[in-house]
Amino acid sequence: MTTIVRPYGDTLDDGAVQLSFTLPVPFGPRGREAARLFVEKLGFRHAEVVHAAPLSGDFSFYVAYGRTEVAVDVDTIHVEEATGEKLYSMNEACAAIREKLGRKVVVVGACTGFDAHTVGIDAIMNMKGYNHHYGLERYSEVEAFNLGAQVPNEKLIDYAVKVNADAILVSQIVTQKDVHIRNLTELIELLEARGLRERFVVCAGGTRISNKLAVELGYDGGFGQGTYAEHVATFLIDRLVDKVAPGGA
Amino acid sequence: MTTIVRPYGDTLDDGAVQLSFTLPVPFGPRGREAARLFVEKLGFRHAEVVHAAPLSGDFSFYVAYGRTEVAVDVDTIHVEEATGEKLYSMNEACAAIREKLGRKVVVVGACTGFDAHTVGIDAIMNMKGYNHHYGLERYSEVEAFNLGAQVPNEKLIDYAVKVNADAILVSQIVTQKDVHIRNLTELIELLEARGLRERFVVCAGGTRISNKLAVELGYDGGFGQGTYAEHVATFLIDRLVDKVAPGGA
Amino acid sequence: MESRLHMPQERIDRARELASRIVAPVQEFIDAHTTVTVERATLRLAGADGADADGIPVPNLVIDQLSGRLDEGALKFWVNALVRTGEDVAGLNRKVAEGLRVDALPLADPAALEAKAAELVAACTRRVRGNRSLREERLARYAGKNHSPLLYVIVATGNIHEDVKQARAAAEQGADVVAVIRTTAQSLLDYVPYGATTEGFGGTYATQENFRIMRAALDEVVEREGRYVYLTNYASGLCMPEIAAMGALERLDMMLNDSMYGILFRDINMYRTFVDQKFSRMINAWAGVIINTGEDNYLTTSDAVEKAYTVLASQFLNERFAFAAGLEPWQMGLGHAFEMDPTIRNGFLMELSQALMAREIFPEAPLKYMPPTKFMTGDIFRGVVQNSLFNFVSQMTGQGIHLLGMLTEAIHTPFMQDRFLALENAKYVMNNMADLGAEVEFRMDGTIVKRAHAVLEETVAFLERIETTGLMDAIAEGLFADIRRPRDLGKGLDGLRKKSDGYWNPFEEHLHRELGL
Amino acid sequence: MESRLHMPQERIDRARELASRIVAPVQEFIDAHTTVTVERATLRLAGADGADADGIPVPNLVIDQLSGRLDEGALKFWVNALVRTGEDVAGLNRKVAEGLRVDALPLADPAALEAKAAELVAACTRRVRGNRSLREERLARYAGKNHSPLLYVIVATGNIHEDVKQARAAAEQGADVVAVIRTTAQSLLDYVPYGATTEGFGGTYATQENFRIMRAALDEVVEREGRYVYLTNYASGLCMPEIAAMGALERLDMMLNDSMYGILFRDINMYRTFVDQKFSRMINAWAGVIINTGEDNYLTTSDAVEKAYTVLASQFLNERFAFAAGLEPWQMGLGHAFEMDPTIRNGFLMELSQALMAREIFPEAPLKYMPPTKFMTGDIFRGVVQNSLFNFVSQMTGQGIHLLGMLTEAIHTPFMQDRFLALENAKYVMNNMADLGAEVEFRMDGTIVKRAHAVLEETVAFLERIETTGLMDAIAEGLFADIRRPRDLGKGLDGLRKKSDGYWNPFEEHLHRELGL
Ligand code: B12
Ligand code: B12
Ligand SMILES: Cc1ncc(COP(=O)(O)O)c(C=O)c1O
Ligand SMILES: Cc1ncc(COP(=O)(O)O)c(C=O)c1O
Repeated sequence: MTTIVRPYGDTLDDGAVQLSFTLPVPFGPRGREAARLFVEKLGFRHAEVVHAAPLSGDFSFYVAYGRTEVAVDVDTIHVEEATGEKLYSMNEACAAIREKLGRKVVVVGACTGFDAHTVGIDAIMNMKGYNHHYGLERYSEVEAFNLGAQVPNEKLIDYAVKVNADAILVSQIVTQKDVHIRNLTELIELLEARGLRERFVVCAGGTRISNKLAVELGYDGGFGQGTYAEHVATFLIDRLVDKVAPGGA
Repeated sequence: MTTIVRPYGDTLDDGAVQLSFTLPVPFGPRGREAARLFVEKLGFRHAEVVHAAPLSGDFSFYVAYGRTEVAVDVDTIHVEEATGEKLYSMNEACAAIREKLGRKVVVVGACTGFDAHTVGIDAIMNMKGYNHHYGLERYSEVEAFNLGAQVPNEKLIDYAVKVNADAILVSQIVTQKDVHIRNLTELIELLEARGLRERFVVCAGGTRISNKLAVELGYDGGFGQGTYAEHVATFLIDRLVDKVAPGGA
Repeated sequence: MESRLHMPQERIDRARELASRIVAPVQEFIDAHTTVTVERATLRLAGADGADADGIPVPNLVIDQLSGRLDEGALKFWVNALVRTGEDVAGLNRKVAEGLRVDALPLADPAALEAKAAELVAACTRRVRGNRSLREERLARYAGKNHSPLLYVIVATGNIHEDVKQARAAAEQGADVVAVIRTTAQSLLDYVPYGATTEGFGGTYATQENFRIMRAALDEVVEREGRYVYLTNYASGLCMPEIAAMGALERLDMMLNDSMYGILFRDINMYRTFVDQKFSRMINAWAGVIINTGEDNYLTTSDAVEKAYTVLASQFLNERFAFAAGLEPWQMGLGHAFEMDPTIRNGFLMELSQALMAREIFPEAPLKYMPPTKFMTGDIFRGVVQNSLFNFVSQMTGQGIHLLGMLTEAIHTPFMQDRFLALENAKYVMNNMADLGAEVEFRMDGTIVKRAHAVLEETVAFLERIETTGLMDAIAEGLFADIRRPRDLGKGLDGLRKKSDGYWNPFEEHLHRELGL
Repeated sequence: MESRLHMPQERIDRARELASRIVAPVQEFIDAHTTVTVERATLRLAGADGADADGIPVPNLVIDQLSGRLDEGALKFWVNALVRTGEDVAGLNRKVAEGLRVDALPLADPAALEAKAAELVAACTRRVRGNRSLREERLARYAGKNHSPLLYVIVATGNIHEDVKQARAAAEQGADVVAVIRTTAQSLLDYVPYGATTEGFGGTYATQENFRIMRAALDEVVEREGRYVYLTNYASGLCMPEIAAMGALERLDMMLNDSMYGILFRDINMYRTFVDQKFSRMINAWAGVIINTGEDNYLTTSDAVEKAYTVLASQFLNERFAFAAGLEPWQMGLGHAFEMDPTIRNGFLMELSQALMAREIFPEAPLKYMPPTKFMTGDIFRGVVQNSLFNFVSQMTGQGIHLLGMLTEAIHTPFMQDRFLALENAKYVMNNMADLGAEVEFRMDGTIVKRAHAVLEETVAFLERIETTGLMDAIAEGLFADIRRPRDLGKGLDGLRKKSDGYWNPFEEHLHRELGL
């Protein structure tokens, strides 16, 4: 089946989209026309520049609305989130660990590289958690080590080995110039170089991280905005159980 | 020469553009991915959906940023505005009329069809004008008749014939479903059918009118946002002088 | 509520007294006249509906047959036709659509007519009362679920089915009121189109079927969300009473209904509008509908700083006309607007002042506060800021009905996302500074207090001038919105009739009784 | 200005007294110590500059040679090298970059060293005084042209040449202050890179050449627009005094400089930061620079409603440390922020309360007010509204330095258009409600007044606890921002030295004299 969809303004398939952008062109009729042409070139018919303003001698700003025939087929879209709809609550997770693994799960987390945005990893790991969802430290069956900010990948791996961790959690918030991609890739390469990749379940998280991206980069799972400890716990339990009894349990 | 330009975020040629749109798809990971794919299909690499929200069971809203290679060559852009940079002031316009035409210029204006947005045409024609620019009624060498709102094209032509007008000014503000195009086209067709097209200088104006559009529709000139009576007077004088002494004066 | 602006009550009383003196002579004129649409509205209340093969509505077909005898009231002929043909209302509608001439049937015994009319009035009353009590019941059941002020959005796709999607989404997002904007120029049609419509410009035709479709769609959301959603449409134009009648029958909750809007902003003849608004307002009053007046239009046409007094003056006049039509204060959604040039230094203080002034002068009215429109531009981001300040003032001054500003106001009628963003803006701002108004006091010598006093003074002076001139001549001379509307020009004058001595309208009589007029 | 919040002066005085008692013992520690960066800063003031082939800066080369003898002060060896080699400063920079070891040269006669040092101090003083008077002259010439509060934007492309384009555009659009944000983690480098740079993440390297390039670019705009544009950079980190020195030499006008930020938010050792901040602040004070403290960081890390008192407490401590370094009140850009969850009912009232409280408690300080960041999301349209309310509060409470909120805060470092839209938002709101603050009064029993009193009370209690514990132990125990920083951990501790009795630093002596310390 195919379900072709287009943007919707006020009539099905009108293809209405709002855009704004800056052009390195002085403000004036020429700039305005350049902006219109640019929007047309993106595949919009009926490109309308509804606002133009000078930003400086050489730059000008535009707001435009356009209508396009470009469409996507939503039936071909398959998005795998790290977890399904069904999540363990904290108590369920602990029960599942006791029952299915029979030992505590050890988790090491950090905000790596030069990234110092700890609020995200803290939200997942710290006692008090986030938005009334407790963090992993509060899980009786989880031993959680949060190494904090700006931890080099090397050091994180060393620590994980030291405490014999089941899982490594990495947070990356700064994404400018794709620094997060570089940093996340480096961790996987280091693990592989040291023959440790299979030893841990490795997860990445952050505002701009998706499961898709993380998996592409060689992680077991990825977690973006709106993640709570429950998501991570659910994912880890499933993976760890799978490691013990592949495919089954 | 060619001067290729792309949108600019914070680095030359980064091609950064902001978009927002609605998809007729329920809110959720699939919708988000559909939004991302849609932006990619428009020719953006690095399409990022930075915000998603449910609008109702079947619709969801997205804010995205993308980077594109799509560019325009500004050197090939030639925009003809109705007037150049140089405008007559009210006094200069009146002097020019006296000197070059030797008689008063008669102008008839209206907001035609079902359009009742008179503020725009009033801004051009009424005594008090707009933004401290007097309207045509105040020009001692112009006789201005403002027929107001919702004037049928027929009636406007009849009136222009009756007062022996030099120019007809039409305002069209409502543009939904291109009603302005239909209405503006009808006026030109009526004039042609009655063999009157060459008798008048015919101008269109309105928020979404450009000189380009008006000329395409068979008008002598078109005027958009930010027009003052000086623009119209300058344009009319040039055209009328040209009619008297084509190419010269 | 104690006055935060220290408004002089004596000047307010003076303004009300002037309004009453200005309206009185107009009211006399009104009571002596009827119009084609008053008659058609009466027929509609009596059940006339449908259209012929050319789309001419049944009420118009009837009126057209009667033009010479309209001064007797059209209902007589309709009731007579029912009696003579023995048809029920639906059957007669069909017959008339097929060409039956009601004026050709000999008149039956007056007592038979009276009896039949009483039946029709009773049937209509049952329906309207049913609507009214259903609304009251739902409002009571879901009390406290609506926002205060009520968040009001418009839909205007031109297609009733798209409108439904948009309205549903808005209602789910928290809108309390949905208004279906009419297509450009419907107000100049001297008939109300029939059936569901999908083609409009800048709005959707107001038809009874469209009303029904939207009411049903919103009622679904009402039950699902557990919050009443008010439905609004526009009475104004050449068919004020008819649309009011349709609104009463289909449970609309609010209607745009201004005593002078059609005259000034649609060039409708003043006699016609004055007569029409009275009848339409009586119907609104009876149906428990909240009217929305159109003072905002003064400010989109003229300057909001200079012409603020015209708004207040118009509110006093609208209030007076409303009382005369039996509306209660809680039904008077008197209009005003946030329309000052945003570049004015301290313009916000003046807006705040005026909104609070209106609040204090009309303490019981659910004031309808209109958003920035004229100074909205294609800069949607600045537009969002303008709307925030508007939301702020509205909450701070306790407005009743808050029409949401759209970031795309200068561009197109709202997209679904525009409305969503508007609701989000309002809900955030109004919740975040909810009780600010209750905590602040204003200095006596400041702009806020002084501006309100000055506007009231100008209003009183303006009303004095109108009283001297007479309302009709004042309109003719262009005292309102700089627009001159001579008495005998404008659309729809030919639809005016002086009532004959034998004028018979049992619905009008019923309304008078019910409203205690 | 009379107190609008009726703050109890006695409690404010008590807080100041506590701050002074808390800071005193730390100050004693500071005065007995120096650090590698204090020494490098001294060298820089004396003219040390440039880098070797590997990019190691000359000041670092010198320090590395001296590590064992740093407790005597590095300047001695530098001055000695000048005397011994007969080179001028530029020549010596070149030689050191090529490998000259200054520690290898036998020490010259102390009088010769004193004389040479006096020359260097005089040269440096001429330059810094020149900068200072140029700034003062321009500010006087263009008096009244800046906004109040000063509108402050950041640029952070990572490339100084792109930064220049962005800064210029912003300045042309009305920005009063341009801050060049540093690349991620520069604050953890124990050296300052050399030369113009084009590669940074989330910011651009702070280098002296970058300072110079940006200053020159902004000065062009200053003359063209007839308005002074303040240039800002970050002193904080492992090189506080060096960057302050560079700022003094290149006429920066503001510098981020907090007495504890590095400890808490960058895990820099506390001894190191305390010593560094003092020397860097003396330089700032001397150069007429306005410091910006970092209290906003408490609220991005912890909850803004619960932890408001940590902000006020930190302001009192920053003020005390600032006085101790010779800063005048007009140089104290004490920080605070608009960081409450936007969904809080009446959150706006609390924000308003706190902003006004800070204003009343530090009446002479040009308070630096930070925009919403933590609760900004990818919903740029709601972001615009959050920024509007922030702009509103700032204007209403008379803040000094207003850091503009970006609609894309949750997405990327600002695009050129983001900054434009932010300026447009602020200019519109602040002009439109310019004098609102002067017209309103707050009820004694309302949220606004009560919240301010409550926060002050909590602050006094918190300061009492710190006083009992001692500042260093309080930090170690995690009393600030729930972050524990033990005394002997953290970066940069190895760069700390106890001053020997023979410690010689004529620049420090000069600063003490000039600042009357
Ligand atoms: C708070 C903050 C700071 C604080 C950080 C304090 C702290 N202790 O963390 C301070 C002030 C120190 C700071 C500094 C900087 N910041 Co900052 N900061 C922010 C801000 C405002 C909020 C981030 C936040 O806390 N969000 C709340 C948390 C809960 O959300 P989250 O991180 O997304 O986490 C959730 C999920 O992503 C997920 N998650 C996250 N990590 C992980 C890990 C795992 C394993 C899992 C399962 C899930 C998970 O779960 C969390 C809960 O749901 C953002 C802007 C914004 N509004 O997003 C900028 C922002 C992230 N910062 C930015 C920048 C550039 C910086 C600096 C580099 C600026 C500079 N040059 O000085 C510095 C340097 C810091 C550094 N070395 O990394 C940019 C990044 C731009 C980009 N896209 O690259 C942003 C977007 C601001 C901007 N527009 O410029 N910042
Ligand atoms: C004021 C206003 C009204 C007032 C008009 C009062 C009046 N006397 O004019 C009232 C309230 C009556 C009104 C009603 C309606 N309006 Co209206 N209205 C506006 C509003 C807010 C401002 C327009 C305005 O006055 N701008 C100021 C003037 C000075 O600008 P201007 O018209 O562009 O004129 C300048 C230039 O364009 C040019 N120009 C214009 N005409 C001409 C002619 C010539 C010859 C020349 C040379 C130059 C020229 O010069 C002028 C000066 O620089 C706009 C939204 C907006 N902010 O733009 C909506 C808007 C135009 N209205 C709109 C709509 C849909 C309606 C209605 C149809 C709604 C309805 N269904 O009821 C009605 C019906 C009116 C009708 N029959 O036409 C839509 C149009 C959507 C679209 N793109 O089609 C808009 C954009 C609002 C919206 N977002 O929905 N409206
Ligand atoms: C009172 C009133 N009626 C009606 C309308 C719009 O009606 P129309 O354009 O259909 O005449 C308005 C619009 O502003 C109004 O204020
Ligand atoms: C006082 C202070 N210094 C410095 C910074 C940022 O510095 P960096 O990330 O370079 O340490 C901040 C940022 O918020 C700050 O508040």
